[in-house]
Formats: sequence, C-alpha cells, structure tokens
Amino acid sequence: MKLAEFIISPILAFIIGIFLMGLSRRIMARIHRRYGPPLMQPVIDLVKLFSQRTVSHGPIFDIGVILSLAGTIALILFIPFGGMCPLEASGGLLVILYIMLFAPLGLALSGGEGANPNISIGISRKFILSLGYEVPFILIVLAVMTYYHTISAVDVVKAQSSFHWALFSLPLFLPGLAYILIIPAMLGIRPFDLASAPQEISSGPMAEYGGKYLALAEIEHAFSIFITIALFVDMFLGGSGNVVYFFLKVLVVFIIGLLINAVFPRFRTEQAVKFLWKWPSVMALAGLVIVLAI
Amino acid sequence: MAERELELIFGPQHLGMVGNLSISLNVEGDTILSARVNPGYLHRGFEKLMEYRNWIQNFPLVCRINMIESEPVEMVYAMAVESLAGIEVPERAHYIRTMIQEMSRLSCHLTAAWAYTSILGFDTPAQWAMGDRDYLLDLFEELTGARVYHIYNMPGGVRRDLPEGFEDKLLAFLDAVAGRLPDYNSTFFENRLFFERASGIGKISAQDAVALGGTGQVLRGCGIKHDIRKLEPYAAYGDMDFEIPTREGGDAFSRVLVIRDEMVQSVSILKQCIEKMPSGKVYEKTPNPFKWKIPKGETYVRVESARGEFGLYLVSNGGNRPYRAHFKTPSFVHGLVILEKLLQGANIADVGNIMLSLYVIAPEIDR
Amino acid sequence: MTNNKTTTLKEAKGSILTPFKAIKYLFQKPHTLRYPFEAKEPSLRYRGFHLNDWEKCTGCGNCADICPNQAITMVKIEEIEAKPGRRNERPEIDYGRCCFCGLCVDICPPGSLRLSRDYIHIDHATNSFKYIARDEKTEAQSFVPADTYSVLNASLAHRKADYEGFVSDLNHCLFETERVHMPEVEAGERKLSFMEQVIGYNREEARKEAERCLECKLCEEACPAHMKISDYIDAIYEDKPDESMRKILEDNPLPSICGRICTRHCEKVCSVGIRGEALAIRWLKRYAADAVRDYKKAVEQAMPEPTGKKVAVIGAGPAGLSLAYFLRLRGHNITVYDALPAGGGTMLIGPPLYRLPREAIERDVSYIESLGVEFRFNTKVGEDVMFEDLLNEYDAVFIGIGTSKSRSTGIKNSDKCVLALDFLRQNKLGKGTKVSRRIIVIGGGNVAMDVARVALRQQNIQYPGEETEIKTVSLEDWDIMPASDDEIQEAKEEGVQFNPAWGPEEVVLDDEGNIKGLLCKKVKSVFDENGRFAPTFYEDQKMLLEGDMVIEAIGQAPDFSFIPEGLFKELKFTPRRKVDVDENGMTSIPKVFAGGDIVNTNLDAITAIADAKRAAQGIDNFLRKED
Amino acid sequence: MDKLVGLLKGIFKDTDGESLGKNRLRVTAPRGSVLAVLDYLKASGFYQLKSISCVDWMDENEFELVYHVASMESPLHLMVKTRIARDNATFPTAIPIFKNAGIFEREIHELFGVEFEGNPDLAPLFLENWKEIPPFRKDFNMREYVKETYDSIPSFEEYQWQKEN
Amino acid sequence: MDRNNLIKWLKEPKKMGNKYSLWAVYFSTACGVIEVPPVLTSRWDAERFGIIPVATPRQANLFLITGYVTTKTLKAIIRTYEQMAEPKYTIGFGSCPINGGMYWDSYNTIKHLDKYIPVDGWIAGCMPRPEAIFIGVTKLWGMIDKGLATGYIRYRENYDYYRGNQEKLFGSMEWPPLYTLKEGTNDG
Repeated sequence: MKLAEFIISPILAFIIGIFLMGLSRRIMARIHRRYGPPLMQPVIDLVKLFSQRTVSHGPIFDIGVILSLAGTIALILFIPFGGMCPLEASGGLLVILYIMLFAPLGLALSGGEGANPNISIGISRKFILSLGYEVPFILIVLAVMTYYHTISAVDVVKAQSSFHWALFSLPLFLPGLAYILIIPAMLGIRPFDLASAPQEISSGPMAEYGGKYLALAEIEHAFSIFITIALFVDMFLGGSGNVVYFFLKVLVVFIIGLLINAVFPRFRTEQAVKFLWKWPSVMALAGLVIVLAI
Repeated sequence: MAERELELIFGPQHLGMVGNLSISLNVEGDTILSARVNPGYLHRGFEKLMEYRNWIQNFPLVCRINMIESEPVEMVYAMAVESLAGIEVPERAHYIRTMIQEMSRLSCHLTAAWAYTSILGFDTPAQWAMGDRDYLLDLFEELTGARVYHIYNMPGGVRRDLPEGFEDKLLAFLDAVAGRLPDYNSTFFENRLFFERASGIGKISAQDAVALGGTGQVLRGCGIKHDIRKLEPYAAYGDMDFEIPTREGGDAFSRVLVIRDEMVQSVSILKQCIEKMPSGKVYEKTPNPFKWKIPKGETYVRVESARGEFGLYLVSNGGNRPYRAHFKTPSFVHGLVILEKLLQGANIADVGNIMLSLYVIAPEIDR
Repeated sequence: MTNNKTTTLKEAKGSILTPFKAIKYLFQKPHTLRYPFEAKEPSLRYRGFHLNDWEKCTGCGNCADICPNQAITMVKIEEIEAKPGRRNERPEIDYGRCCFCGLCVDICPPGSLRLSRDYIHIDHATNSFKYIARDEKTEAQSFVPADTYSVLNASLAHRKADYEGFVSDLNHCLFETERVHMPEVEAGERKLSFMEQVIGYNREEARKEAERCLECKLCEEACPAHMKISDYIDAIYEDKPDESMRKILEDNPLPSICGRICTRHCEKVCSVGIRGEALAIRWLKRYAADAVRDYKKAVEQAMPEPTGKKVAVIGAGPAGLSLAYFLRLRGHNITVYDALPAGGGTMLIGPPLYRLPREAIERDVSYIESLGVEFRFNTKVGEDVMFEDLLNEYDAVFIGIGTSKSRSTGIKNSDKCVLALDFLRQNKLGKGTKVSRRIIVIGGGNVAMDVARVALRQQNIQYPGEETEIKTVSLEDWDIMPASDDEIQEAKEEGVQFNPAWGPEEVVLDDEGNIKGLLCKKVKSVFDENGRFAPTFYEDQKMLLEGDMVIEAIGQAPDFSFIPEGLFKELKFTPRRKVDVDENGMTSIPKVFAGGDIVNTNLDAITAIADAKRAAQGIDNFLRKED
Repeated sequence: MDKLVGLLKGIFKDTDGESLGKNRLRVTAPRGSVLAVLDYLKASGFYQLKSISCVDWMDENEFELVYHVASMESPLHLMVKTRIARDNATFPTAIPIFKNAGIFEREIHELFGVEFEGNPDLAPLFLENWKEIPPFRKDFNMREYVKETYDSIPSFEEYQWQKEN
Repeated sequence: MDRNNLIKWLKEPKKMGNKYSLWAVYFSTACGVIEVPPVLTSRWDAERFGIIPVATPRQANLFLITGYVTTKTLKAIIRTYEQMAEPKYTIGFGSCPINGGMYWDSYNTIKHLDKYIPVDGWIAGCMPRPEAIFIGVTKLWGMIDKGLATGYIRYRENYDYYRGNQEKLFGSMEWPPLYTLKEGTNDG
C-alpha cells in the first residue's frame, strides 16, 4: 500500500499540477476578455517539447535539470494529500523546508553552463527572491509547528480535522494570510515573476532551455505549483483524506493566487524583497508571537 | 568591479523590446553602468528611396516610416508638398485629417498602453488595450481601406470621403472607450504597483529635456506645456477646444499619465470633429503624377504625433521628385540621446519601462 | 468623458485593492472573435488583391508606371486582339512587391482595375505570388460562388466572386477628367463673319491641358502617322514649344493645319477620355504651331547631303506636301505641281475660313518651301504639263490629288444645284458667292456642315439683320450621321436646321425655272444587312422643303483625267474604288506612287500624311536601290 | 522675425535671413560664423536643436548643413544653413552649443561622410560593414548597388540546378 | 476532441504536438509585427490554438518573419533561427521578404529571404491581416500533417548553400557554422 503511494502520489500531483497550469491559462484569458487555450494545452506543449531535438550545453547542464526535477518529486513524497503521504514518518515540515531549496539549486547548476548573461541575472534574482519568501515561509512553518506542537505535516493535518482549520483559528490567521501573500512569490508568478521575467531577462534561468529540458522544467513547475498550494492546504485548510476534497481546496487557493497574478504588474527585485520582508514577514512573526504567547 | 561587470545585449530578439532595436547594457548586478543604443535594424534608407520616386509615388511609401502611427508621417508629407506646391486643402479635408490624426493618436496610445503594461509584465490591461484598439482599426479599415497602412492623407486633401454612417460608428466606439476608462483606471493607472514601478524611474529635469531635444510627453511630463497643435495649429486644430495635459514629475509615471490624459483629450477632439464637420469636397486634385513638378524650394513642416514633434524638411529642386527629404522623428532623439542618458544608473528591470515611457518606436529612429 | 470621475484619478499613489475590480471580466463573455469559426467581413473599401475587367482594360500601362514598387508588369495576352487604343497587354501583379496602396486603381483611366476584398493567399512557393488580375466574370476557375467559398483554402486562385473593395472614383482619381476649356467665339457672334471660331490656348492653358497627359501612348498607336504625341505634349508642359515643334515635325509637316482640322484619331482612344474628356491633343498641337510661328528658326532642321534624285509630286494637298517634306529631308529634289494658286490642296478649299484660316496653311507650306521644295502652282497636270513628261523627266512620281470633284445626287434638275467644293472654293479663294435667303444643303457629313455654316455666314453678311434660313437634308438619322458631333452641335447653335432621314427626290422648280424647293422622301434604311450603302425609302411619305438655293454636299471623287488612258488601264484599284498601293506606297505603275484620299478610306489629312510618310520611305528605298 | 534678421545681420557678416512662409525663417551664414550664429540664437531663446539636415548639392560640389532650431514658447522655427565643400567635407561640431547635436552629426557622418571635428562619437549608426561611398550622397547609385549586391546571390532553384549539373 | 483527432494523436503525437503548440519567437523583425499583437491579444486570441510568444529562440518552434529584412536584422534572424530547436517552422509575412516589396531598391534590405534561410510559407499582404495570419497557421498545420513543412531539414541538408549566401552578403560571419560544411562547395 505504502509502495503504491510512492507512485500514485507523484502521478496525481503531476496531473493536478498540469491541470492547474491549463486552468490558469484559461482563467487569465477570461480576465483578459478572451477564451484562452484548451485545458489540455500544457500537455500538448509537453508532447511537443519532448519531440524536439534538443541542444545540451554539457553534463552539468543536464544534471542540474534532473536534480531540480528530482528534488521536486522527492518533495511530493513528504506532502500529505488525499490521505497519502509516502514519507510521513521522516522529518515532516523541516525536511520539506530543506528539500525546497533543491529546485533553485538545480536551476542554478544548469544555468551556470548556459553562458547567457540573462541566466546569471535570473538566477541571482531567483535567490534574492527565495531569500525574500523563505523568511516569512520559515516563520509561518514555525508558527504552525509551534501551534500544533509537531513537526509532522500529517499531524498538522490531523489536528485540523473536522473543520478546525488553522486559517480560521485566531493565532494562525495572520500566518495563513502571509502564506497567501507569498504564494505568488513561491510560484514565481506575478507580481513576483522577476526571476523569469520574459520581458526583462528573456525568461532568465530558462533562457537556454529548449525541447526536453524545457519540458522537464515545465513538469517541475507543475509539481511546484502543486506542492506550494498543497502545503498551504495541509497547513491551513486542514488537508483532506479525500483526494477530491483536497483537490477542490487546492483549486480555490490556486485561483486566489491567480487573481493576484492577474491584477498586478511585476515588482522590481528590491521592491519584491522589501514587500516580502515587510508584510508577510511581519504578519508571520506576529502570528508566531501570538502562538508563543498562548 | 570589472569582474562583476556584464555586457547584456537587450534585443533585438527580446520580449521586452517593442520594435527591432538593440541596446547594449553594461551592468553590474541589476544596475546599469552605461547603455548604448544600437539602431539600424530597420534602416531602409527612406530618405534615399524618396529621391527615386515621384511626388505621388512617395505617398504610399512614407507612411511606412512608422507602422504604429502612420498618420503623422502621411500628414507631414502631404503638408510639406502642399506648402511647396501651394495647394489649398478644402475645409472638410482639414476636419477629416484632424479626425484621423486623433484616431491614430488614440490607436497609438492604446498600443503604447499595451506595450508599456506588458513590459511591466501586466498582461491584463495590455490585452484589453490591444483588444480595444482593434475596434479602432476596424474603423480605420472602414474609412481608408486598410488596417495599418492607411495611405489616406494625400497631398491635396484626403483620398476618399467618409463612408456612410461612419460618424455614428466612431461615436459608438468613443463611448465604448470612455466606458472602459474606469476599468483601465482602477486596474492600471490607480494600481499601487504601477506607481511603485514607474514613479521616480527615468527622471529627467525640464531643463535637460529641452536641451536634449525632447518633445511630446517628455516635455509635458516635466510640466512644459508644449504642443504643436496649439503652438502652430494645423489642419482644423485651430477650431478645436482642448487642453494640453501636463505632469510635473518628469518620470515614467508622469509620462504615462500624460499619455492617458491625452487619450481623454483625443476623444473630446474627435467628438468635436464630428460635431463641426463641414460639408464639401475633400480632395483638391493635384496634377497628374507623371508630370507633376514642384517649383524649387524648401520647407519644414511639423505636426504633433502621438510621441511628439514630427517634422519633415523637404527640398525640391524643381523636379518631379523630392531632392532631399529629412524626417525629424521624435523617437530619434528620445531613443538615441535621452534613453541612453536615462538608462545610466537605472535598474535593468526598468530598461523597457524607461524606453516605452519615452515612447521610443524603432522604425522611426532608423527610417 | 469630461466629468471628473473619468478624467482625474482618485489617488496619486494608487491603491492595492482597486485593481481587483478587473476580476469582474472573469464572469463576462469574452469579446474574442473566434476566427475562423466566426468570420468578419473586410470593409467595403478594403484594399485587397486586384480585379481587372479585361473588357474595359485598354492595356495602357499606367498602373505599371505609377506603381512605386514596380510590382506591375504588362504581359502580352495572345487571346486578346490588339487594335489602336487597345493593346493586348494586361497587368500582372507581383504580390511579392505590391504594397496594396491602390495608386494603380486611382490612376486607371478606364476604371477597370479595382481592388477586391480578398486578401488571403498563403503559399510555400514564391512564384505563386505573381498573378495576372482578371475579373470574376471571365475567369470561373478562380472565382467561386459565395456558398462554395471557404477561407481555409482561400488563395489567389480561390476567391469570392464579385467581391469588389477599393474602386476608382472619378472625384478622387489621380488624373484630371475635365479638359481645360477651349475659348470659342460665341455662336451669335461667329455666325456673322468668317473669323476663326476657336481662339486657341494661351501658354497657361496649354500647359495645364498638357499636364493631364498620362503618357500611356495609346494615342500614338492610334494616330495614322504615329506622331510622338506624348513627347510633344510633354515638351509643351515643360514650356518648350520649340522642342515640341521639333517632335511634331518629325512625323507631321503640317502642324498648323492639323492643329485645326485634324480628325483626331488620337483623342478617340485617349485614356483620359474613356471616363472623362479626352486630352485636347489637336489644340495642343495648334498651340505649339501658333506659339512657334517661325518653324525654321525653332527647329533648325539639318539638311542631308543632296542625292541628286528628282521626284515630281502631283497635288499640293496634305499628302503631296508631306511627301515633298519627308523626301526633301532625305536629300531629294522635289517639284510639286498643283492647279490651285497656292499650296494646301483640299485644305485650301475645303475647311472654311472660320475653321482653317489661310495664313495657317501658308505657314506650313512656306516652311516646306523654305526647305527647298519647288512649287509649280496654277499648273494643272494633264493640261499645262503632261503626265508622261513627268514620268520621263523625274525619277519617281507621286500622285496625291485627293478628291477634287464633288459628286452630284443626279436627281431631277440637279444641274440647277451648286456643288459643295465649288461653293467652298469660291468662298475661300474667291470673293464669295452670292447666296439666297433660303438655302437647302443636301448631305450629312462634315462637308455638308461646312457648306451650311459657310452659307449661313454669307447670308448674314449679305442680308444683315434680315431673316434667313438654312436647312440640311441627310439620309442618315441622328445616330448615324457621319458629321462629327461637335460640328452638328455648333451648326445647331448657329441656327442651322436639320432634316435627318430624308432623301432628296427632286429639285422642284417654279415656272421661271428658279428653284422652289426640294422634294424629299422618308428614309427607311440607309445600309443593307451587309453594311453596304443601299438606301431604301418609304415612297408614300414625302415632304417639300422650300428654298431657293440647293447645294449638294454628298461626297467627292478623284479626278484621274490627267492620266493617259493607256496608263490608266494599268492602274489597279481596290474593291472600294481606291488606288491599290503596296507597302511602299507604289501603285501598279512602276515609279508611280500614290497616297492621300485616293488611297485610304479615312479621307482625312492625318491619314494622308501617314500615306505620304510611307510612300516617302518607299520612294527613298526605291531611289536608293536604283543606284 | 524681421527684427531677428536685422539683429543677426548686424552682428554677423554675410549672414542673411529670409522668411519662408509663416513661422519659418531661413538664415544663411558662411561656414565660419554658423556656430556663432547658433550660439547667439541659443542665447536669445532658441534653446532646442530639433535636427540637423544635410543636403548634397552635387552639381555645385557642396554639402549644405541645415540646423533646425526652435524655441519652446514661440512657433518660430529657424533653419540655419551653411554650405561646405563636398570633397573631404569637415565641419566643427555643435556639441558645445547643443548637447544633442552629436547624434545628428553621427547620422550625417554615416550617410554623407561629413567629418565633424570635435565629435567624440562618429561610429556607424545604422549600417554594418558598409564599404561603398556613403549612401545618401547623390553619386551613390542605389539601384545599381542593389542589383550588384542582392541579385547576384543565387536562388535555391539555381543552386539545385547547379548541383545537378 | 473528436475521434479522428484522437486517432491522430495516438498515431502521430509528434506531429500533433508540433501543430497545436506553436510557440512563436518574439522578434519584431519589421513592420508586419504590428499585426502580431492583435493576433495574440484578446480580440483575436491566437492562444486558442496554442500559439504564444516566447522569450527565447531556444523555446520557440515558430519564427514569424514579419516584413522586410535589413542586412543587420538578417544577421540576428539567422542567429535566432539557428538557435531554435528542431522541428522549427518559418513564416514570411508580407510582400517584402518574397521579392523586395516596397523596398525593392533599398540598399539595406535583402530582397529574397529564402536565399538565406528556408521559409515554409508566405503570407501575402502588406501587412497581412490577423485573419491571414490565422489562415497561414492552418496552412502550416496542413503542411506539417503532410510532412511538407521541412524547411529545417532543407536548411540542414543544404547548409552549404545557405551559409554560402550568408557569407556572400556579410563577408565574414562572427559565429561558426551550425552544421559541418561540405568541402569545396563553400562558394555557393
């Protein structure tokens, strides 16, 4: 049973991630007053990307991409959803915090081979941005862990069963809100898409990706969408034992993130960091203080 | 320091580059140390081509200097030829010209809105602006027979009279645009992030703006009330009642808001045009194009394009084709002098931001 | 738009919450046009691919000339028959060049070239972008009916039928459709004397008129003499009448005459004239001739080496004069014989003074004379000098006698009538005839008009202030009347009465033998089914036209009486009773050449000049071959 | 306008002014005094250099430089002209007077080949690897050049045909 | 998605993927680009067919050459084209790249684009309207289906010719050949 989860949970995560990617394009299109692509479009894109002849820039380049994807897939295994959590026993939220750094590292590794100035700028932006959101993120996770006195994500979910959602509990309301604010930053969407910023640095780290590499990066992106949102659902919306419910919760949160995406332009790097350290961090800190106080 | 210095080529193949232009940036981290604009990707040698074509053959040619807003180019050419050949344009043609100038200003500003917002990564208003502009292109098509290159303001007047029911369609469009303005306001112009991104960026003092040859929004964004339409009214602008919007900031924010306010004024001018439109003929026949010779002489004419003063220095040596034509395009100075200056010390995230707030259009630089 | 709500922004720094208003569009229907599932028609004026009505297109090539991109080339189409004024060339458009500006539409004189609203052509082969535009009416395979049309396979060869977009508009076309008004003496004034009716252009007017020329050169093909019309008009536009004269004199030695009475084959085919008024080519030629005055000084004609050959020319009409001129310029010695006291031939007697003053003729003749052509006036060949002698004495003989004999109707009492040429000759060379108060002119041609109008003037001179009348009778009805429309119009203005479709039957005399009137019968038809002249009449419808003088102006015939009978037998004629000449202008008698009205059927000066030009070349070749 | 012409004539030798219709004034100055005229004009309120045009009068073997200057307040537009020799054309730069003159001079340098002394940046602006005479000169035969340069390159069909034969 | 489409997907996923996921390299080569933003934005919305602009040529497989090409741009175009991943498709817009168009006698624009890089389809017009661009894309689909959109293969196989022409125009080139050149045929 556990073994099956090792396979099913990444696959489900992938399906949901891809679906969300398709959906995001539809929803954005609607706000743009247009129809947008079919929901299947990301899959079509993947098929195409995999069928392309691809230029490699050396073994490190390849390893970086794979590392990034592997790290993300590994991360899935630590996240409880739909009653599944293949690696629930080992470390929980702390491990998640740790593994989350893999993906940007992988990108940095492969990007370094690309010899394109846009990439190095993009990567430095990515790290600065991570610095921006990691601070509130750690604070949020800390607050959650402290509140529920556990480092296990599964336990956090369990503690919130029967609608004792953390988001609506007084101490964790502020960290929850802070999490919503940093979701765009974690997903790399507006107003925090400065790392990829196509109009500024030609999609930054991905500038030299093409074909299969880009496909892998897209898959990684699909996973990370899922992970980011699933974490929120787990920590603040009580997760769910049912895949469908879980998915619905993910959907709602994702759409909220999308709406932020739709109505703001992009931050400049220092503005982004300033914002992230100012509002979400303060809110998360306040939450932590409250949690510690009670 | 030298180690961390990177040379970054911005464009020509670049999502952030509207038009085919390239800027090489010397960057350190996110800061630009120096910038050098490298134009010429669109250089076709228009002024040379014009020397090979006769007065009428040049008329479809010149509008291609600026694909986004071809009207002012057609207009200066028509005005220059009229002034050299001494042609009087019928009154109605003046009004129609005013109308199409303002339509094209509106269309150009909407394009600018698209470009500017998408440079900021803000797709929503960008998509709206481009979508709304398309209805204007439909109107252009109705009036002139083409969406982009209208080839309509010809020496002697305009090429065809207004089609039936055109005024009503235009009015309907203007009302629709006016109805959409609150959306643009709330989503974009009143967006805090737009303020954050644009205010203080690309700041230029009024003195510098004048000394470096700035026109249009560059001056008006510094609080200088300068507009050829008022300074030296051409077409029917003398009869129109409008204001010159200005802002004091001198930064991208001010310039963009000036553009916005100008759209409001354009809508008002268009409505006045429809109201006051006189009847009569719209085209004073010019001599047969194969024989037409224009007496020796020279002239400089200028109009206020969407981006500033658009001028044409036209010399005739008495032949059937121009002896020399030289366009004074707003983007030439804005793009090659002011842009380079403003980019110094700017953040690389703001290259497109500054470039588009200066309203730089590459083909106009290259010609 | 002017209320505060929209013109001013609420907050200087903006807000972070208002942007969320945009989300309302999530719940609204998008405005996207779902092309190609939803189509959108291009506007009525759309400038798409070309259409060309081959029936209307004259192949003038103006579109190719105006195209700033040289996208249009004129391609020969074998299936079209070329004739003067209609070339068998049609424009081929290269869509690898075309910029869809529509200048070609605005310059197209017949308005045959239009732009359609089709604009989709996508292909991987660049050569498929060249296309000979042709109308949907004639080319079914390219143009499909609207119901079988599909945008998905639209191309140059798959287009909607009858889908016109940007079309020509005479108010906005690039050429001037209206002629510069030619000042004329008013009808009331001109009928009182023989003053020249047409005043002529002044410099400004001539330049303005010359400016209208599109230089398509259709006229040059239509002109029998193939004059370099565009060139001389261009020279007039450039304000260089001398240069213009030089161009004219290359092909036509009689600019002053032709500038007044030319039958204008050119203007009939003029591009501009298809939808507007044709260029006033004749008046421009007249302007050039009048502006120059002294041809010799203006042209500075270089004379070639004399050849020592001698050519005799019989008749100093347009044909004879031209032949003398052209041959003289080839270095031959020319002698011209004419029975009249001055040069000009038919021109001298035919066209009335108000149309062709004598000094105009003299100017042309004296120029030819100044080149060294010898004239023997008042010398009738056959009487004063024998034709055989000429044949012996000269290396070649040219007959350009024209039609000097008026035909008579031959009806009862027609001997009482006056013949047209006699009447005209007396009025031009002599003192003028005594006319009566009521005159009947038989004929509907230009000569009849001339006669009628001359007679009218004589009446006005001889009976000033009295009531007079002048009537014409012609077999032909209005629609087929051979006289030109201008002539008829002017005659009407001056007060000539017309009786078309009546045939003369008898000149009615009173008891004293004076003419009382002309009995006419109604014409049923003029031509038979083969188009030959064979009038039929309603014998029961008759009318008596009252008048006391009848002039017959029904046609002229040549007078070959000077040729000895033996030789005359050798002279071959065509079925239409014209002298048969070969491509060199030589008749069936060796050494004898012919031209002018006795050869061609156009019966006008310019054709005579063309004949002379051909004969001159022929004679020159003939003479040089002899050596 | 007349007053300005009078003033200019008074101060600078051989300088002439002529009105070209409404709000246009043509000032002709000899080579030596153009920059001084410009300086004077700037001091009297014509702050902005709009453009510099160059006209090639090949028949007279001269280039004509036209400085377009205007003030911000009045609609008057001045064209200050001077003629310079066409062979080895040189002219002092106007950068000390108008800061933006450099770019116009760079354009003229590229398209006409006029050397502006004192201008630090005369690098090619539009063209790359240009080997002919400057293209805007009247003796540059554009159509001939196009024929030689672009039409000499074989099309794909020609290449295939060549390969097969 | 109807059955036919499904079968096609199962049979030839590569082709179908390429067809319905055309990512255009965003390069405003010339004036024709003015009709591209309308196509991509809300009024016409090319994203319905999966067409989006992407930032770098590495990610793109559709190259819209929008209008006349100056020599300087041509260099950038070739560079961009060579960076794109195969299979890649090019569409030429308007008259100018076909036979010079408006600028047939300009000294700085090339007259026949297909002498320098392969072009899979041409759209007539100056400029091609959005509708024409859509139809152009459908035609490109048809060509991909039938295996006719093989410009990139032509480029690879006749690289001597293309590189030769490029060198003829530019003199020397700053970057090394993409494919190995056959010997002796370098002079085009």
